[in-house]
Amino acid sequence: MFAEAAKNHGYHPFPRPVANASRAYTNPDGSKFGACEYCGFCERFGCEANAKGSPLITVIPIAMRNPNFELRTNAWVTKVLKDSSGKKVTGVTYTNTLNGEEFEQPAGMVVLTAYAINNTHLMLLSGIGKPYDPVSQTGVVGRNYCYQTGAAAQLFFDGKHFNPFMSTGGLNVGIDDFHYDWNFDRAPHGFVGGYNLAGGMTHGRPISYRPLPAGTPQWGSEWKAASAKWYNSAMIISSSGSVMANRYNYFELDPNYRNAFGLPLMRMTFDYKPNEHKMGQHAAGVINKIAKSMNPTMMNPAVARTEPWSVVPYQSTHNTGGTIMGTNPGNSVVNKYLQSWDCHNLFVMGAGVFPHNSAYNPTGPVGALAYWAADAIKNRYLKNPGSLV
Amino acid sequence: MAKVMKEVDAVIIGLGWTGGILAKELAEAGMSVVALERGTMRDPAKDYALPNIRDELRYVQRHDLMMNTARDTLTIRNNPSQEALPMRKLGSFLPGDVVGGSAVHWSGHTWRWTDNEFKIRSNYEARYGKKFIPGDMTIQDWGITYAELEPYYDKFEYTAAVSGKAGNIRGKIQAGGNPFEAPRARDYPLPPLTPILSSEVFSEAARNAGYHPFPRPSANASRAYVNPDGSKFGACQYCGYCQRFGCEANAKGSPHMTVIPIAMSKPNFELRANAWVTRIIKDASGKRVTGVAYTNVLNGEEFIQPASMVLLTAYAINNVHLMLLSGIGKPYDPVSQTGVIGKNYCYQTGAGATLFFEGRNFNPFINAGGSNATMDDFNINPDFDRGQLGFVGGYSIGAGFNTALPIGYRPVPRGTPQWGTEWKAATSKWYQTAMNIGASGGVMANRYNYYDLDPTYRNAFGLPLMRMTFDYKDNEHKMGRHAAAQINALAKTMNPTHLNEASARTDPWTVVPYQSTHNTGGTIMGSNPGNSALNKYLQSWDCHNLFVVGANVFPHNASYNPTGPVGALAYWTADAIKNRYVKNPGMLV
Amino acid sequence: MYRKITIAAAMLFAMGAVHADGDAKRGQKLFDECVACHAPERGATGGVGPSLFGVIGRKAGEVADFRYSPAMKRSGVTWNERDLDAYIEAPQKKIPANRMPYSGMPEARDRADLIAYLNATFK
Amino acid sequence: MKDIEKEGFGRRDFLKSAVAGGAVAAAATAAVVTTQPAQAQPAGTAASGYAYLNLDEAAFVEAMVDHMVPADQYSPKGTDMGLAIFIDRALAGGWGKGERLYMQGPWKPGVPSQGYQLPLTPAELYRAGIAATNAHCAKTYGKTFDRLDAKQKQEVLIGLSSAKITFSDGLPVRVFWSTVYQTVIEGMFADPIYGGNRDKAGWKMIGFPGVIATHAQDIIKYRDKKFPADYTSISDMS
Repeated sequence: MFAEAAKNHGYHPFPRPVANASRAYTNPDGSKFGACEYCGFCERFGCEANAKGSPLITVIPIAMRNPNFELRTNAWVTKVLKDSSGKKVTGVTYTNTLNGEEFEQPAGMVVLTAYAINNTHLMLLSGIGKPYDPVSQTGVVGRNYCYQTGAAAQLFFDGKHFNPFMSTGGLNVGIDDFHYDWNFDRAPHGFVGGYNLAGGMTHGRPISYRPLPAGTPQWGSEWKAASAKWYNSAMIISSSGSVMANRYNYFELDPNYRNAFGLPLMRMTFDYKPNEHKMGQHAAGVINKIAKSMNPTMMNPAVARTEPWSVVPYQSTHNTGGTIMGTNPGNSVVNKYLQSWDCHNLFVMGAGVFPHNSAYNPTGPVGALAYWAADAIKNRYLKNPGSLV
Repeated sequence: MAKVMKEVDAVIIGLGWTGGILAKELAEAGMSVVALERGTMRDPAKDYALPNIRDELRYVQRHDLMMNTARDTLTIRNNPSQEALPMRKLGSFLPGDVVGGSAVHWSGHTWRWTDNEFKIRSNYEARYGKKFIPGDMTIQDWGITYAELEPYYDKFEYTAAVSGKAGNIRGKIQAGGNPFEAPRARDYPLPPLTPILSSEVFSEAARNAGYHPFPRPSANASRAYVNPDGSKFGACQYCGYCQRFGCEANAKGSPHMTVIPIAMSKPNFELRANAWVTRIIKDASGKRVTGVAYTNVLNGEEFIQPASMVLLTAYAINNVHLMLLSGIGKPYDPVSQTGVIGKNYCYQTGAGATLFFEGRNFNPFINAGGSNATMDDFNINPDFDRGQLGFVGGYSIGAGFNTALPIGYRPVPRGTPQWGTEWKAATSKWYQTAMNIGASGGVMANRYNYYDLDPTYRNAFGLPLMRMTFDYKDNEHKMGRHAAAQINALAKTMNPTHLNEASARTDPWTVVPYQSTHNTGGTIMGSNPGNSALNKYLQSWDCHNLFVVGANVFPHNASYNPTGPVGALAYWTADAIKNRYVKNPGMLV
Repeated sequence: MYRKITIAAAMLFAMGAVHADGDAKRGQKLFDECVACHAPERGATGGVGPSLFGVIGRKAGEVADFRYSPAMKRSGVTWNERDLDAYIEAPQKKIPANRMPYSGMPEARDRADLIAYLNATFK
Repeated sequence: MKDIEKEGFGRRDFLKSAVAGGAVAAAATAAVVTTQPAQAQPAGTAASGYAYLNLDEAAFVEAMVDHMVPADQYSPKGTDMGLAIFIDRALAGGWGKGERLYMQGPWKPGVPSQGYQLPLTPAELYRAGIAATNAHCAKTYGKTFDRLDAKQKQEVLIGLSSAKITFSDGLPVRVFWSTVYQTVIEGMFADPIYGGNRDKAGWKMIGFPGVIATHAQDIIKYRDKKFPADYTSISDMS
């Protein structure tokens, strides 16, 4: 329904690419996938049908079959160690969380792949690279933290059966006309970046998803009637918008609070800026236009996120930046091969290397950059350890 | 910025027995009083009602009425050379965490500590010579006498509905009571609890061996009773759910059904529950306190409560912790043996034997908190000569049941397998047919048993945890061996089918199994500021408008449970404040 | 034969005692066993037990603001003197699994005096 | 079939015991002969289905509790007493999540007298311990614990309780064993509202009467006599 309405508006709907195997599949490494069951229990869950592209069923088992590879679980790394010159790393210290014992693992090379937030935290805790200071705008570690923004409308179609419980992680159709279409002129709207729109289901799990027209009471028979009536006959059109890096959105170590290892917590300072507010308003406008054109029985219109960013409701796990890549050590933490400018035998992966966040989900480039860095290490670094740039 | 509340005459930190008594006494004297209790308010009719109070898993294993170690705890070690680590979960001792404090879940044992304790050093030096007391044993006289305290013991016993049998009324020995006890003005308010079979069988054996068994005095009302303040007690139901539980029959002497409701009936008294005091505030001179800082644990908001007098009554451990956190008094250092805050921490030792009698029915699940007979022949019996034995202090031996709930109590002869049909057979056979004989021994103060602030670990408010350094010393090992020998000898005269023999606790003190919630010392009372934190009126030598009440004032720990003197001293201090301090604020000594 | 008669007589006597006028004054002293949970004041609330005003002749489990056990509410008992006497003698025997933490008053004469006091005071 | 599975014990056990005529009530305990007639298991007393244990862990716990608490004249077997359900709920609940544990580092093993020092909640400790025990069983016997015969299970439990078995991943065996043993005992003797001690079978085994406990008259009346227990739990009075 969304695709048709979008087409009528001259937009270019296409199915969202997603790592849920539409058919049984064996990947080039020989890892076998079952076909997606459209079970509606995708994000937040492990996949019982081996249909969701996860490292658990692809690259990790292959690594573990290799005698020169060893996996140690329950091993919490608390520090990356530098040599006296500070120009090289020598290994890591970690704690076995089964009994609190501490270990040191020396290594010729350290690869930091512990999710964007933890990568930045560990760089700060290990004192590798100059921490970013927003006042003097000096330092790089912690710089350019970005997140995701968005808006969504709920459309209610009396009598329609959407069967929301039948869905995958990405059963929607999207349009990029306000994102990668360079003809989309931003001048009159005054914002950098873009957003894509998507229509369809995310999931139908009832504790969190019971779409109700705004103003429906929160309990009682009227509430129950509305829940029963609209659960199956509502759909969503949502936007996912990029967030541009900002001088005052950054990571650093917290002066007061500590984690279960007595180490300082990382402090995140973030809010949506006018750029995101403007983009959000634009996106809400387009969503509502398309939605109205589908003449739903009722509609909760999309509204831009202009309130301060709140940690409370779930929004997205696309935390980017903090250990950004770049062309020179002055403005970035790692070079184009994700190699630390400070210690040439330290590589840092993950969305933390993104200088800003786009409308798209981050895992595509994150995966690609991992292979890219792996090649650089295998083909060039090992032969001649040193800065690759 | 913390919100500053209206000033009051007195602020009370912690509302258990001591806080409750002072709240009532000072509120009745017309003073404006605010009590700050970190725990929640609980109501016997709702929280301790049948059947949900009868839940051993919740109240005994999961410590529902006790301190939450996720929020605040101590670090512990056996000696100063060890690195102290956090007590990550409750075990050895169980401080309370509700309005009514530990006195909600206590068993009720109420003793009168006598001049045997108050003048311990001079007694031993006079009888056994100066060198009898080892150099590191830092016991000292308390600076108070039994005669001074007797009327206040009486007041606490009659308030808390203590059932017992006097052994000495005004010098005349009474049959059936404790012949060695100091003279009492009158008998207990209530006759002793109905003796259970195990305590009777023990008493008979003890008498045959020439000892003097008597019913243990305990604040479990043997009959319905109305105390002098008009608080009404039901009769004890011997339900077997006393220790660790609130009493649903209003039969156990606790502050939440005696002194606290009376204080709360006064307009000039205000209780704030969920109020966690983080610091006592001193004035610039450091000679007076001006009030306290506390956090409302419902929302994390911080407050200052100004007061012309501060009463620290938050259980022994927390009292010392707050003195250290507030920097009141010089912290004790074991190396230089200077300072007083944290000095003389003591605990409890003991030994126990389990006797199995094929075919007997002890019905262990039928008991009150104080269902024991006990004897003092190795404690305050003047003829008990320690000369050859070489230890200071004494122990009492007793038998009976205070709890026999099945998760915690399933006696089986040593060597029984831990699982399988043979284990089930033994558990089923011996649960009803076993009884214990146990000794509770005093612990003498020692140079290396003390409190201070931990350098590493912090509580939920970011404040340093208190560090406890404690181990049993040679004195306690000798006493324990002596006690174990007496128990085993007596047990053998009762020729049980099997006997799990008693043995002394000579391994390092461990925080793991429950042993006792009798943590004493840390801000001890004394006759001069050089060797004590408080004077005989429990008034701080450093700030005359700060009074600290609880077992933390004891310079050493005796074999007796601490609540008798703790309650009496609360009334004693209340009188000193009402009759002398408020009229002429300043040092009372 | 002889034995049977005396037993019957004893039963009758015991039954009879219940209705003879107990000594209400002595009953007040016995009420001490109950006052810790049943406040004597009319309409008292918040106690471990419900107010006993008007208990004689009332159906069990009827005081509005008291949380009775299901056993008490389902008991269908009306507090006439005979049922009250049986309940006070052995609460768990008369209404098993009720929530009153009281083991019972064994002496028939005590119960009679107590019931007389309830009759005189809580009407 | 699905609805039937909801009542009574765990899925597998329901079928077995239904056929065997309700072994639970028929066991005449040595301590006290219960007078109740053999009833079918009242429906809905313990919902089956685990909230915390995965498939391997459920198999381990069921095998362990049935080995430690076998069916005999003293009580039904562990799973029939609901011990596995008790353990699962305890691990999924506040205790399992370590709600009262001080979980601040730094972490040091310390000495035994300093008590529990692991950076693990009871639930995490259980999970790691079962995995490590199964690894030991796979190495020693070629299969997981639940598939061992009685003799092998006995060897493993003795190895755990005596700490002769050590885990390669550094998890201290003694701490795992004492936590496991505690949950079995609690499951047997806690009030049935927690899922274990089903039909008060644990209390009946030792003659512990339960919650009414108004015994003021009973001390003299039953001096040195067997107390005729009418086993009552919290749910019986709620």
